[in-house]
Amino acid sequence: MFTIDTGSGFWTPIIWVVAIVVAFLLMYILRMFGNKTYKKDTEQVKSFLSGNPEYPKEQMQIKASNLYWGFTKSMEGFYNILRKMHTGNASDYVLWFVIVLAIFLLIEVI
Amino acid sequence: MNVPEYTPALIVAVPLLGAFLTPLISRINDKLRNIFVILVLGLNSLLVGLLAFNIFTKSTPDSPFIYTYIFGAKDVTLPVVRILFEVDAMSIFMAIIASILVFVAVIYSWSFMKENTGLDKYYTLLLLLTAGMLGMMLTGDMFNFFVFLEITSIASCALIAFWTNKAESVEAAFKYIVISAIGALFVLFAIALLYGQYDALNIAVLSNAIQYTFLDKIALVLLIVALAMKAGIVPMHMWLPDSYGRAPSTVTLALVGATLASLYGVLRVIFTLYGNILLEPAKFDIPVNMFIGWLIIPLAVISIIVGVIMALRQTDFKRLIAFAAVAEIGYMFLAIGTGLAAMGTAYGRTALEGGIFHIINDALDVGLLFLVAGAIYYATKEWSLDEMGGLARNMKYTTIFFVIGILAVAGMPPFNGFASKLLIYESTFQLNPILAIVAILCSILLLAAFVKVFHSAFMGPKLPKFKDVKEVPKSMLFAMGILVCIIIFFGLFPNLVLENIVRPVADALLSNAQYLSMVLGGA
Amino acid sequence: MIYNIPYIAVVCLILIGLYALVFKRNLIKMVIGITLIESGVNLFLITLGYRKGSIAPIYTSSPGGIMALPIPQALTLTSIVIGVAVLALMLSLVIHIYRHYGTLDVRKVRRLKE
Amino acid sequence: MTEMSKIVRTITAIAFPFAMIYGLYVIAHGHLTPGGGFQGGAVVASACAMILVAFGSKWTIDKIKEKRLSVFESVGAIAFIGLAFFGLIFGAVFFNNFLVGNDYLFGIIPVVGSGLADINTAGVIPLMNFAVGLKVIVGLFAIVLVMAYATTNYKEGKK
Amino acid sequence: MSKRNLAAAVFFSIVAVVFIFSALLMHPFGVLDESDMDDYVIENTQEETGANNGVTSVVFDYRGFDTLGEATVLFTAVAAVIMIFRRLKND
Repeated sequence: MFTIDTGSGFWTPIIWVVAIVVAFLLMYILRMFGNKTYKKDTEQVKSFLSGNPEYPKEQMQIKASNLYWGFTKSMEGFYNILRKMHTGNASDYVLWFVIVLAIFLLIEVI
Repeated sequence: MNVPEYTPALIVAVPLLGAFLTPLISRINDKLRNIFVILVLGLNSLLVGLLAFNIFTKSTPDSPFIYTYIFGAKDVTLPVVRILFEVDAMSIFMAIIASILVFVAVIYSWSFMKENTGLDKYYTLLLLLTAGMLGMMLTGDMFNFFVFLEITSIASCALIAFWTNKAESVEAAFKYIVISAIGALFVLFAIALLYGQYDALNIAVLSNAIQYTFLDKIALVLLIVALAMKAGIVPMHMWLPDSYGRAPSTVTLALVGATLASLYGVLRVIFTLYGNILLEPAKFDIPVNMFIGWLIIPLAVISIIVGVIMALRQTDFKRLIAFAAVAEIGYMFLAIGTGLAAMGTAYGRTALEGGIFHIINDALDVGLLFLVAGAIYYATKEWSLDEMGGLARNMKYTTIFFVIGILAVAGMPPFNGFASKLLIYESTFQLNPILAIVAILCSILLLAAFVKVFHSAFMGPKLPKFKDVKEVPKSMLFAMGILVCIIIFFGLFPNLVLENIVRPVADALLSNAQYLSMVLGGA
Repeated sequence: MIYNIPYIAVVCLILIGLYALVFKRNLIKMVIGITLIESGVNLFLITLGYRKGSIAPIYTSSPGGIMALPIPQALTLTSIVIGVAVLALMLSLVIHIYRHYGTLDVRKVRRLKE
Repeated sequence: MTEMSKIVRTITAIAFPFAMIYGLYVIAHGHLTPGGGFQGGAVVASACAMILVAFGSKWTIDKIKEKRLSVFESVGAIAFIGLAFFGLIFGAVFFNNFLVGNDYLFGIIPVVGSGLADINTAGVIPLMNFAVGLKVIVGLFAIVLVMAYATTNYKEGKK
Repeated sequence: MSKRNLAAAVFFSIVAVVFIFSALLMHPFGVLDESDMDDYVIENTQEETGANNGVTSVVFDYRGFDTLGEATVLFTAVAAVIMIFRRLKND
């Protein structure tokens, strides 16, 4: 019912469910050791940027296009190939179909 | 439990009748029309469920049960002139997926599409799209398959262009109709090639008569390439992000079903139409199944890599999910190619089971993500990820659904995506370790791409421009909740699904002689 | 070999259509290319159904003799109507594309890329 | 498109009934002579398109609204699929030709082989011809009318 | 001639050669290999369907479900065109 046998191994979700429950319990226990003197809407809530003024919210939010900047930068060449490939040109789409058709026909005929 | 023998006909005819009645009913009242459409689709899903229960209980591993229905006559006459519906476990499995997706989509549309004009045509086309998909999946006649393919293409193209005031929607619809017209016409060309040689249109008769001549090779290549293009495999995938990204979310959910219907066409062509050739490689001096399998596997690996890498740098929410969907399609094709190249071995069968299991998992997970994207658009009128932020504070349930969706689609345990991907990993590892390594790495990168979405859309400080954003209405939450419940159930009881649903489907695919004898046995 | 000239005409029609789709830049010409492919396939279906010296498969005051195959003609009828539907849809989309973009050049109708 | 000159309009008004009658004949004799619902429907629809070209789309759309046309098309489609359901009810099989062999409506089986035609044959096929004919007439005319009207009042500069 | 057109021409010619070769391999025009399905229709159209016109009997009786799909395609196209040219709220 739970365990699936994949021929060379097995997988059962129950172990993971138990592990996740234990992890949540640990998190809760650790949270109980937290500081009791924390109060809302006082000085403690403000984030301390070593004395600098706090930026407006829009600038504190990291934009999606800035995430993984290093990854995209390191794979610049590959991305250039892909960008060349993805021309939004409708006749190029048909051209790709013709190319794959030609390759398949060649391999299949020979 | 038995169903009347005309149930397969009703499954296609009921949505058609509903589609023809919808313009008349929508002249009376709009709420009545919505209720009518939901009732029609509910009745249809009930019929599909009954037929599925019937087939899955009657089919045993050594003799899969096939439901045959002849249009216009009591019994089959040889030669088979009339149109047959040949419903085996594979067909009804895909029909279940399509019914679930469209039913969820129509519940979601109640609030999501409320502000738009021309909703009567919207619901008509949605019903027609349902009828086309179900007809593609249930039919046993090649030309009838082509007709329903065209119905699906035209209806989905019109639905992609539903927001005609947006230029990108119209452009995406034009690209989609060009691609689908080309694909459908080449499918028809292949059907004509087969007809000219064997003077038959029925799948079973053709599969019985096929001798794999030169023209048969041409027809096989045409069918596989055209249907794979409509299933969105790299490098013929470019239409898919455009249309997925610019259609309304409910339409995108139905489009996932249409894409999977084309995938079903590939499976049917490979395993049933050419089954006599590809399933018994011993009859030939050259192993034909190795040829086709190793033709499919490179395309699958390329589509996994390209889909994931492109998804990492997208900033449009729905385009990102669409590229992830391309990668998921690649996983399915990888499983199919492995099962074909390793025909007859144990891990080949495991790969096929993993692929079939992954079809339904992918449909549910990607559909849930598209619905979440639609919910965010409904709340903020925003597609671009750069503009979003801090939405988790306002939309709690949507955030929870999104987390479940990304964990499932990236194959994180204990959700359903992992169970099917594990089968694919282990079987491909036995065929060639590099394939499995690539698959696992791309699965990790997929999770990274969705973590980016999660951070930029839901995390971060509460933006002032979104301070009056509220949670989406109840009906949309209910529609998403249905998918989440199925996902969690599949994740917690993977073996139940594998034993009772996936294994019969694999048996039905792999036992071709049984298929022919069950279909043509009556005559 | 001389008897295969109809099939060669069919293949030429399909290839002309593909040529128009791949090399032409006007959207209307691409639509024409799709229509050419479709008419080529229809011609193929019709040519498959012909027998030497056969008459139309209609018994009403027929002179008698062998008849051409009826099923390819029925399939061609279906395929023609489907072609009309696809053509109408494509042309209406082209009208909308011209309204939004102000051009019919396929290289300029590419706001969706990457 | 705007309306054309008076000569064209007069000729069209004269020629329209003949084209319509011919199309209806092709529909009605679909099971005996070459033709059928689709072909005859195309003929009648082209006659209506001739009217549209001659008199202009504004005049035509004042006479006929496309909403009414779509309702008529739904009626034709429902009639067609309803005949299929009647086959399920009376003949126990979907799309069964349940009228063949009876002796009151379209039920006569003709003499086998070449011979003269009898209009009162072929079961449900003439009825299906009529249903499909209505559907094709209204559908094609609706497509032409809507596209013509939409291209008429197209404001330049609306990007 | 740009690089794209050059590659396009190459693959296009490959497809063209294979298609023409397959056209040469077809059975000769007018001489059929098999025709038992159509012969069945030609023989039985008058007894089974009562129609003198073989094509109509195939369209509406033997393959009536295809015709339903065909009518559905036309219905879909009409609904699509009317929906695409519908009047939007903003204008």
